[in-house]
Amino acid sequence: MTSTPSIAPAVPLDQAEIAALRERFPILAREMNGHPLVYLDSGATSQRPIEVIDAEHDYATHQNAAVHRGAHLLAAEATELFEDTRATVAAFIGADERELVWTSGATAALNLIAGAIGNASAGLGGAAAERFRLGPGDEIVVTELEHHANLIPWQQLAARTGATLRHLPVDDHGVLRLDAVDDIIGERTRIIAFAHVSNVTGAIAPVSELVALAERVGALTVLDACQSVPHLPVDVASLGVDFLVFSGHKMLGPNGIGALWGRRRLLDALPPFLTGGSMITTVTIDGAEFLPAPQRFEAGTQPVSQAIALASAVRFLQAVGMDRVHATEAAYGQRLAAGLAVIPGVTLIGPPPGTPRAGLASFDLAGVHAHDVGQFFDDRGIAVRVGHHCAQPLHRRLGLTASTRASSYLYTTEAEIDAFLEATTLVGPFFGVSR
Amino acid sequence: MTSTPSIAPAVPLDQAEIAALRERFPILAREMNGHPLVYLDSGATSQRPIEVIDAEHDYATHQNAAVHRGAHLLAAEATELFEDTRATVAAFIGADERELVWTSGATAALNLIAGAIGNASAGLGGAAAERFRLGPGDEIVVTELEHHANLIPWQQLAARTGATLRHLPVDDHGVLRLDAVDDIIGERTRIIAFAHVSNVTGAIAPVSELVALAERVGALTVLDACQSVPHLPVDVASLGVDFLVFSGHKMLGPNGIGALWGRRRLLDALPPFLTGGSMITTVTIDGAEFLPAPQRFEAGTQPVSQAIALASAVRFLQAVGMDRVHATEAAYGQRLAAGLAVIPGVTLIGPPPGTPRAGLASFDLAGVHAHDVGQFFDDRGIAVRVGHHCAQPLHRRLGLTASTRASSYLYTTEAEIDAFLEATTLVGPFFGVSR
Amino acid sequence: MSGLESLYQELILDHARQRHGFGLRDAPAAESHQLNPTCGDEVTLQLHPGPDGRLAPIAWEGHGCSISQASSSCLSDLAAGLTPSELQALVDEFRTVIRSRGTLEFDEERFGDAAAFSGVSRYIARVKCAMLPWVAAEEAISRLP
Amino acid sequence: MSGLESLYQELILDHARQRHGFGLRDAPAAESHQLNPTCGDEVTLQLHPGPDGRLAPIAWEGHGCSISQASSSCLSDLAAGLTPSELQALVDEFRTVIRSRGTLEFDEERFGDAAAFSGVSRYIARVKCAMLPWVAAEEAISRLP
Ligand SMILES: Cc1ncc(COP(=O)(O)O)c(C=O)c1O
Ligand SMILES: Cc1ncc(COP(=O)(O)O)c(C=O)c1O
Ligand code: FES
Ligand code: FES
Repeated sequence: MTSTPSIAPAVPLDQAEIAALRERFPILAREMNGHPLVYLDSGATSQRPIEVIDAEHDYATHQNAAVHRGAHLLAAEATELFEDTRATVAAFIGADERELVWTSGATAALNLIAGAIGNASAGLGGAAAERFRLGPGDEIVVTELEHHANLIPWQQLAARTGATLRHLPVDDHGVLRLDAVDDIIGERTRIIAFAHVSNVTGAIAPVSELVALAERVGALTVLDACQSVPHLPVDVASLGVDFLVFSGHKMLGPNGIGALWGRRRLLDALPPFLTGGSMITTVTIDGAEFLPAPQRFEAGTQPVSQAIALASAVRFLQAVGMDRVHATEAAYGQRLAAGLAVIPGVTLIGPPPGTPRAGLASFDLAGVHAHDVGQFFDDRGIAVRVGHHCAQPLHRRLGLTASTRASSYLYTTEAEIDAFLEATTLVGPFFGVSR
Repeated sequence: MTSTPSIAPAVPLDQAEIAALRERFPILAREMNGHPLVYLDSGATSQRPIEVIDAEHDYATHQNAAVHRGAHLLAAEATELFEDTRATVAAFIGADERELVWTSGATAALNLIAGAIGNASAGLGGAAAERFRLGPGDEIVVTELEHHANLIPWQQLAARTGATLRHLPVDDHGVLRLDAVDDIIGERTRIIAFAHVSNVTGAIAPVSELVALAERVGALTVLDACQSVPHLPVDVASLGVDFLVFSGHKMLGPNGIGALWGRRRLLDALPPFLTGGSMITTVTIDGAEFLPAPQRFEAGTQPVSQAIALASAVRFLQAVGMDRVHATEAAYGQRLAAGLAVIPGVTLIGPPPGTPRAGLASFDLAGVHAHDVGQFFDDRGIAVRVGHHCAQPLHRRLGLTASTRASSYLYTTEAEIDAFLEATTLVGPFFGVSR
Repeated sequence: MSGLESLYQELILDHARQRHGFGLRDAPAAESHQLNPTCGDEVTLQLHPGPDGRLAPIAWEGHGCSISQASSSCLSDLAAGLTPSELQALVDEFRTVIRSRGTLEFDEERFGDAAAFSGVSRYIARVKCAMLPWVAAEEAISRLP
Repeated sequence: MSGLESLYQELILDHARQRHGFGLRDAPAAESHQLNPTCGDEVTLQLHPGPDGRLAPIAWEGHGCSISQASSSCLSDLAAGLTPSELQALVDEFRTVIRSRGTLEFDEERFGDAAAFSGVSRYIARVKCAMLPWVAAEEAISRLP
């Protein structure tokens, strides 16, 4: 089901290797409420190794300057560092560096695509942009499990252009129903936007099937890779999608940076979204001409120190090996799913134990509200996420307003997974839910 | 002419105080090309004191967590820190914290305003947003000296809505011509967008005159305060504008953060620009309802560590005192202007010596291209900016493609200004420009 | 008392299970609906007239965590027999204490079972939960004819 | 030789002042216009036929820094008497050396005055200046009938 290129089974990290890795993450040594911190909220934001933290610190201390516009050496050095980061991060996803656009995060990247298509639909971008024009009769397809970041921008695009938003439904467990696909995806479909890995269910999307369908009908594909690029080997060439987005802060990097990858001929044809300095060739008071991608989409002062830190995060991940990261977390995902499924009152969301899932699991506990569940965990130093995880439509479909999610990363230990599972068995009794 | 509240003349920092301040900026101790670095490029990006650098480092090392959605203590702590930064930065510009929206920078903030008005014009935002609707016959007014960030977004808005973009011209020195105002601003004017301080000429805009005109015709005012908030005391209440933007990296803060300030009743009526997580109340697959400002405009994971660092930068500036920062730089501006004006072949851009200007000056040197000028300075360790400074229309108006700019900040010394002036006298002879 | 037990006092868990005043009634004097945007939980709350120009127990419906449910339940009891302006005064006091970050305690005489919420004020993330019905009550009061 | 003097060799400053080949002519065999987006400087460059299927000196106009002006001027001289494919080979070599970050030097036999550009390759920010007319020449070659 996964469309990642790693076929040979990689060896998961062993617990001694993980213990050594953890030394690089100072925050993991913290105590919370008198217990050692058990950080199972990496799906929301990951922690940063000292290498990444120091990369940003060193830049600010010794090299900070405005890039791309400088004649002075400080600026030339900063520009070079900055452009090297683009090559590093592009290579990490198998991309050409001219196809990687910096954004402030995945949300900004998805808004960029939807907004630029909106601009094209409003007649901006000239003849080259014609191919992106949407109007009444055209359809945009998402799935029922999308994060709001990959849903509301498309709702807004539909509202602006008169296009119709449709969705692939999920079943009672929150798993995508591919049987419905032929009713939804057809000649009118112009865009299919979906998450590579769901941040709630942990399911891995059938990328190749959806890409094949999109190709058949000539639709563009947009992959929300927020939960895959940090955790699996991702290679844009073999995925076959047209656009892909991810965020730095979920992959050991800092806040304030993310990226859009897009096929070059598409990026060069797309009108810009944000406009301003450093993305133009000629500006008169009445109009402007724009640079090719990626600069065309990078208006204004860029997140330079963040890019430098993100490149450092990428090198950290590469040193560990993404196939091993994935193997480790896949095992945690199974351990979580299997462990949760047998706890009285717990309903596991997403793929059942034994089916592939990423290293995270969400659940509902009958009779206890998710925020009370989360509070119980917090008291024991276990940091999990509770709420709708920015996926209200999915929760509504499952008859929930909120759920509890544990999400792992390469620094998570088996003992932490087990501590979480043990605590889960105690929540119902504490709140007096009889069983 | 300046519309800042400080009337009582503040005492400039003396050189001993500046020497002490410089200790806090590690990068200023660097050598460039065998000379001590003379950093006169703060108008492009400022350097950061160790307090600011460490604030971000400490957050990443000990407190990093996703804000606003956490039941766990780490997230609660991070959320509290994050919300405190909003209060700090809002207070710095005399604003209510509910009126301060985080963005990734000033460019993003200007795009937010223009984009949200574009959305309102496309019918989004319901009845409340009607007041922002633009269409053919409506006019947007900018000035001829705007930075591209405060020009192209308005060009794009005009193109999308059919409104007309007009501009207030400058004279042969690049100074705004207020005599033309009555022909340009009138009943059709809906928006007036202008820079508080020009990043090329250093001139301070006649804010109160333009605000009065806008009020007379019922137009909204948008102030690009990128070069004022870092350098002068700014108080939104006394300025009287409707929206104001600035960037963190120009005010001792990090990359990747900036802010939009807007009047609350306007922000609450404006439809969102970027959409996604953390800015909604209810989302169904077909539509979404949005939180009030500021959250409505803050989609996705926010630049938390950057906000924390920016708040630290603000405290640094407050400890020095913005009136003293301004007094110091105003003196430098005069010294630069007076010094440049007497160098053979030099044409000073902007207000003549003796008239108010910020602590920066740009010039043209007859017969030597600005990039060659910059290279000459660089060889002596002097970092200045050369080029069009993202203000092509202004340069075209002055018959230039590029100019050279020296810009100061609170850590600049008089000796540095003088080293720059001395070097300027040597450029012409080096390039064999006879005089 | 551990942190968790100071937050989830027995009284609170009891009220969360046995929700006093749960169920809306016809013809309220005023009503308010409030949503907690951080979690998506909601409450609809009604003021009904009781004897002597005083209020009947509050009627409400909604879903949410045990803190918000218990808070609604306690509030329903407390409102009974108060005048609207007395209730408003109680809302103001409740807000002051619950936002005090553990520096203030509820007066048991005045707040009865709701005094058990003292422990909540140290949990900043849960203050909104406890406040939810009180904000609704405040809005409903402002809507009274 | 100081850094600055290795960049701005006398030969370069001479060519920048006395620009060989400056001024466009009628009926070029091919033409190209290039813009350096970082500075806004431009060059328009023409290939004109010379004797024996070889090229005449390049004609060009434009504005820019002394590096770009001198580079255009030297290129104009160098092109004279070459076949288009010989010129293309020279473009490729120029690019390799100028992008070498100071690790390669120009062969004086082949590059004549343009060998003075060796110093530029250490100034990454100025490589684009030196390349500007060469990129234009490359495009013009590709447009030859
Ligand atoms: C699947 C998915 N998409 C999009 C996002 C939004 O990412 P960000 O908030 O970093 O912009 C997230 C994370 O919150 C996510 O998990
Ligand atoms: C006057 C002015 N406006 C806007 C900007 C754009 O700011 P940023 O690049 O930080 O978004 C700048 C700085 O480059 C500026 O000087
Ligand atoms: S978590 Fe929703 S009201 Fe408490
Ligand atoms: S600076 Fe423009 S070509 Fe050299």
